Amino acid sequence: MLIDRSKFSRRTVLAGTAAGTAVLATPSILRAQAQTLKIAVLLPRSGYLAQAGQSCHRGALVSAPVLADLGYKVEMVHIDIESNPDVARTQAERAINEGAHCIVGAFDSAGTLAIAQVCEQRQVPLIVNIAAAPQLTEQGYKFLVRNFPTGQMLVSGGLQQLKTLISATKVEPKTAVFLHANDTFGMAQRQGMDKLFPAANMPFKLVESIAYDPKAQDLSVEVTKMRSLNPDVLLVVTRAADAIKLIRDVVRQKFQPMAILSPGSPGLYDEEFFKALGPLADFCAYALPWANPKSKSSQALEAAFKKMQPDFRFPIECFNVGFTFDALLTAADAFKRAGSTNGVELMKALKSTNLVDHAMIGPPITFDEKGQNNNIPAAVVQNRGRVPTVVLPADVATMTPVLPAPPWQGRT
Amino acid sequence: MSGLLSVNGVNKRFRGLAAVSDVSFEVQPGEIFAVIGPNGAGKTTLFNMIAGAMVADSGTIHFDGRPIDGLRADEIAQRGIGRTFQIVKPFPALSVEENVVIGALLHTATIDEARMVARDILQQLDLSAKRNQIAASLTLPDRKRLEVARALATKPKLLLLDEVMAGLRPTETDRIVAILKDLNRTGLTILLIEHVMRAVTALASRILVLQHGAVIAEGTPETVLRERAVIESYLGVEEL
Amino acid sequence: MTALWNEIPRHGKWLTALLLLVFIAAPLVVDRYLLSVLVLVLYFAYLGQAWNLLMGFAGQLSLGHALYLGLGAYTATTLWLLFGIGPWIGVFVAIAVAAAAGLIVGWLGWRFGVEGVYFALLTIAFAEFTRIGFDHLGLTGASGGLFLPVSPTAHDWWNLNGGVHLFYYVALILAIAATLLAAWLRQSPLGYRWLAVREDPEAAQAVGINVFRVRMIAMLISAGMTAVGGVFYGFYYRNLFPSQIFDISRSIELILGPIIGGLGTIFGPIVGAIILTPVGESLTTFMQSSGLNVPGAKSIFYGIILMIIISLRPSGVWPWLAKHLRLDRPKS
Amino acid sequence: MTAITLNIIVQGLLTGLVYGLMALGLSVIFGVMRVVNFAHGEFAVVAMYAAFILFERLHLDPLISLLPIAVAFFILGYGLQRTLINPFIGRAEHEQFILLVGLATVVINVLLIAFGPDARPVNLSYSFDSYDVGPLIIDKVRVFAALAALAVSAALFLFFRYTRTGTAIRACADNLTGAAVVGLNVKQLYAVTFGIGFVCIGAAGALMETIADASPSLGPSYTLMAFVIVIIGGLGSMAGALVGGVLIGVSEALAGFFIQPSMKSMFSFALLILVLILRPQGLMGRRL
Repeated sequence: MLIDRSKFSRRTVLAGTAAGTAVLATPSILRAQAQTLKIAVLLPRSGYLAQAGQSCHRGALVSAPVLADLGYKVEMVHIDIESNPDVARTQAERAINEGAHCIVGAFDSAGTLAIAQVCEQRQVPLIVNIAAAPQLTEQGYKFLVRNFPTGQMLVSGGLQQLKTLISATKVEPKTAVFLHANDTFGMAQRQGMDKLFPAANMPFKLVESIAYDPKAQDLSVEVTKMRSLNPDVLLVVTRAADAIKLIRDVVRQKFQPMAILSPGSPGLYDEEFFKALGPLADFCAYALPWANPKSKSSQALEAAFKKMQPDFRFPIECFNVGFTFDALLTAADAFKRAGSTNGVELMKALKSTNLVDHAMIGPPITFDEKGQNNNIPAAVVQNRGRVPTVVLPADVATMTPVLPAPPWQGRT
Repeated sequence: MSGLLSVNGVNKRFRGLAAVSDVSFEVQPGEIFAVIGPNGAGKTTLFNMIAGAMVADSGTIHFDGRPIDGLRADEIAQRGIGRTFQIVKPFPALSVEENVVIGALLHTATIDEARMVARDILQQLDLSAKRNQIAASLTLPDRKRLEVARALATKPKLLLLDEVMAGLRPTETDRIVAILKDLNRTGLTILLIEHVMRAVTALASRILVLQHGAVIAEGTPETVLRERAVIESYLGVEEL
Repeated sequence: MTALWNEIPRHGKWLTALLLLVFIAAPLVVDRYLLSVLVLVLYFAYLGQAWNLLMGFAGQLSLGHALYLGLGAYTATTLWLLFGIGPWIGVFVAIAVAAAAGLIVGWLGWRFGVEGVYFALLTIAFAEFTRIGFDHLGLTGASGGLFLPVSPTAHDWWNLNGGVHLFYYVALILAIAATLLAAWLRQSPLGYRWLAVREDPEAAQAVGINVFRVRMIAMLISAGMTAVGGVFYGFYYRNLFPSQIFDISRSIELILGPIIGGLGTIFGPIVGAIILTPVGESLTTFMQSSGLNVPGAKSIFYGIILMIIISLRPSGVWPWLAKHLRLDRPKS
Repeated sequence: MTAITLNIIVQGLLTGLVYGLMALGLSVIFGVMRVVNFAHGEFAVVAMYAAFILFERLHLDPLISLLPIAVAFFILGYGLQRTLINPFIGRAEHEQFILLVGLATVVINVLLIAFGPDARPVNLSYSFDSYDVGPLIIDKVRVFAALAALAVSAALFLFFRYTRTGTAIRACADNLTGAAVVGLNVKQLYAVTFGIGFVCIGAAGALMETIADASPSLGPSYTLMAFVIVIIGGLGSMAGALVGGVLIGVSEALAGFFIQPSMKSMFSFALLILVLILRPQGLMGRRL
């Protein structure tokens, strides 16, 4: 009896393990004659990057019908990586096991790098939608392409565009202070600034660079510090929630710079930014790659977005949505040309990408031998009437830029 | 200063209140020395100072000819003073044997050796049958004996016993008394704080009486227990 | 050690051998996804053992082990990146650095009588302090991160560079070694002293145990072992960010396993890791296949599972499991 | 320069008072029950969302809605203690820790699902106003929030000092066995204490909503901040929590201004380490 019982329990344990394995293991899929490209979209939709991750996710959702209309045969699997590289890594493995032919993702650098490891070993292409750490394309990955600028490219394009903005609006700022979040993205921008600003020949002088802790509860000290330096221009690299705190304290402290500009970072145009600040959000300007209001794909995307995501505004989300769409489009296009879902062949096709019509402003998408697209120009976008509006370059602009920003007090 | 333990002019105050004032005495090797006195007389404070759990404000304590005041409790234990606690402190989640093994580790190099020592001591204290029980599951008398066993396992020259008989039934008290007598015969010096006079008179060769932190009498049981001050302050409320 | 093995009942030996065999043979059988999950299981089992030495044996609650993890990871990767010193040598420097940090935390805490919850919060403070420090340390790329080059074709194990199999077996060896070390320490005089100090510091002192020293040794070993886990992490992921590796959530995730598995036991950390990591993964899979694919839903279930386990099995799953499998030590 | 320094000190002081009120809840709960509420900040964020909803739906200023929120939080705290926390009273710290970490995880992710990841602001008519006091510029919301925090703290102080229940709770904290012996219903009092701790969280959360914007990811950093403050001030000391809050507010502000803003919380942690070593019971705590 005793022996029986122990045997029984041993067997149950084994059975339990087997059941556990069965839950984890998934049917392997015949890949050979796939007619559609199966793309796993890995994004941080919960955890501390949830806001951007969910925005990109909406981009992936609305891309599906647009790609279908364009005649691409793709199927997407959406996976949440919880802002956690461990999850990113195992989920990438799982997605590939379940038959994903390529992966699109993953908004931030840490998660993207974890996925890149897996893709590299399994020879499955990773098409980066958004992630700015320059090392992504410098570390030596052979199964990775990125249609997104590095921190340095963002800054270099940003400074160039800001220069045009200043000359176009005929303001004459003398000094500027640079404020950035001390996180991966902010640091990449800072390094770009340190390197590029001295040679950029900007019309104003950089008085000081200030880093702030993205986990800080408020920014009033930071603003006081800037106010004491009294620059004409605030150059900022922030996340959305911080941008709100920043502008609020700038207004409260009656600090009136000529312009609040971002040399290539998001943060000044999220929906929460507009909701919190109302008219005070207007006239902030940022030099960023942007959805091309005059491109066909972009218009199709906007139409689909309006239909499928009525609670959200396309002009606000078009940065995340556009880059995610372009990444998916790049993958779908490569599949069409390769005629195969084989990773090596897909990768070959990806490297020879030459996509003329895409959502974001700029010349055709191409990649260098490291997998980086070096031709992603920035546009100048300014908040006008609570809508991010392209104001430069003139050929894609829908309004002309206005600077200096009108005083805070007069706004209604 | 020929004694094994000599306490000289020790003082301890808590927030201005004298807990122990100017206490001096000597414990000779091989004797059983008892400290008695009413509650709050400063017995446990005195004990804690000897054992290193508290530091005296002034005065000196010598053990085996060397000063021990200011040493930490573990250093004093290493010098050869073992102690029990008034409120027992076994290692609750460990077995009875493991409790004693830990004591024995003070002077043994390996667990096997310590286990041998522990088993001997458990045998001596009638705890062998319970050696695999978890200490937390023991009854109070057993726990008290476990305390003694653990202290003995450190092979002390001097054993400090803080009210090991309190709360025990007379038969249990007699058993511990017998055990302590046995131990004393093998050469162990014992300093005990006790309320149970039955045990004190049966064991002690000399008695020190404390009241309000000060010594009011010292000597053999016969002489001390006849002193008026002692009877008035203490024995009047306590039955002989 | 042999005595320890002999103490395990017969069917327990079979089970242990079987478990070992399963883990050794796993790469031949399971697919890459499961293997990557198993790497995490072993990694957390290893870290759980390291943390369990300090908390389960010596009774000191550390909520800041990310400090040693991060220091280990950064030390070894920086040595390799900047000075070409390989991880197999760098790991010793990493151990030394983390152990030194552990000694500082322990010394500052215990010398001044900081214990219990206060000590736990002190460990958090040190980890956070160091995180912000590394956010500003230019040598390691500050908040921008530290990156190791990737050469996917190279399989040079001596530089800890290779495929999932290499890391799987490294993690397996680490987990087994940590378990053996923990078992050996548990049966050593030091282990007994740890337990004494955990159970009652005052009584431990009264039997001649130097409480401070014994705790410091636990901290030294625990921090050093955790640093080795950090080195593994650094070379497995090949990139490090202070905000990730030093984050308080790292400290928390590595202590869940041993607590859920069974604090102060040898197999608890392993059981905890075997339960928690797959539960997390299964939840993700389940959420996706059931259409409940709402971000955050998985974490809600995970949180509820934690609460249920700690309510039903406060001393962990392993003691309960051992009893039902008749693997607990025989009461003679 | 001095005017700016003074301005920074005043701002830090005002913010610190609100932080102090939040930490007060943690302190009260620990002081009485010896439970460290590791889900503290997460519940503060729940209160921020409550203030947000009441503003959106009923246009209630958080300075007013903090009253109903505090009441609701009392009930929430009371209920939580009765159901979830009570079995864990007196259990090992790590068990309480796992329970509350699990709870915190649930709370954060329920908020994420319910409200999404975006920050949710309350736009008051005076959100952007400030007072000019000589050369100083002081935010209106901060002044109001700090005053409200002081008022709530004062009310709690009076409650503990002058009401029967308050006295009984203090008795439980001082001597649990004694309290049980004289016939106090400890279980009931514990639930009330937890409720009062939650009143602090609720009120502080509502006030925080006027200064910051609700978002699920704020939770852990608030928890951490409350710990730092309470340890510095002294776990279990009411005045200590406020003093700790002000100290952290002011020292972070000064460190941020004179050294480097991104390193300002490093100074809080350094201060915490210093206090733990030099005075482990905290600045105003009783001996350990």
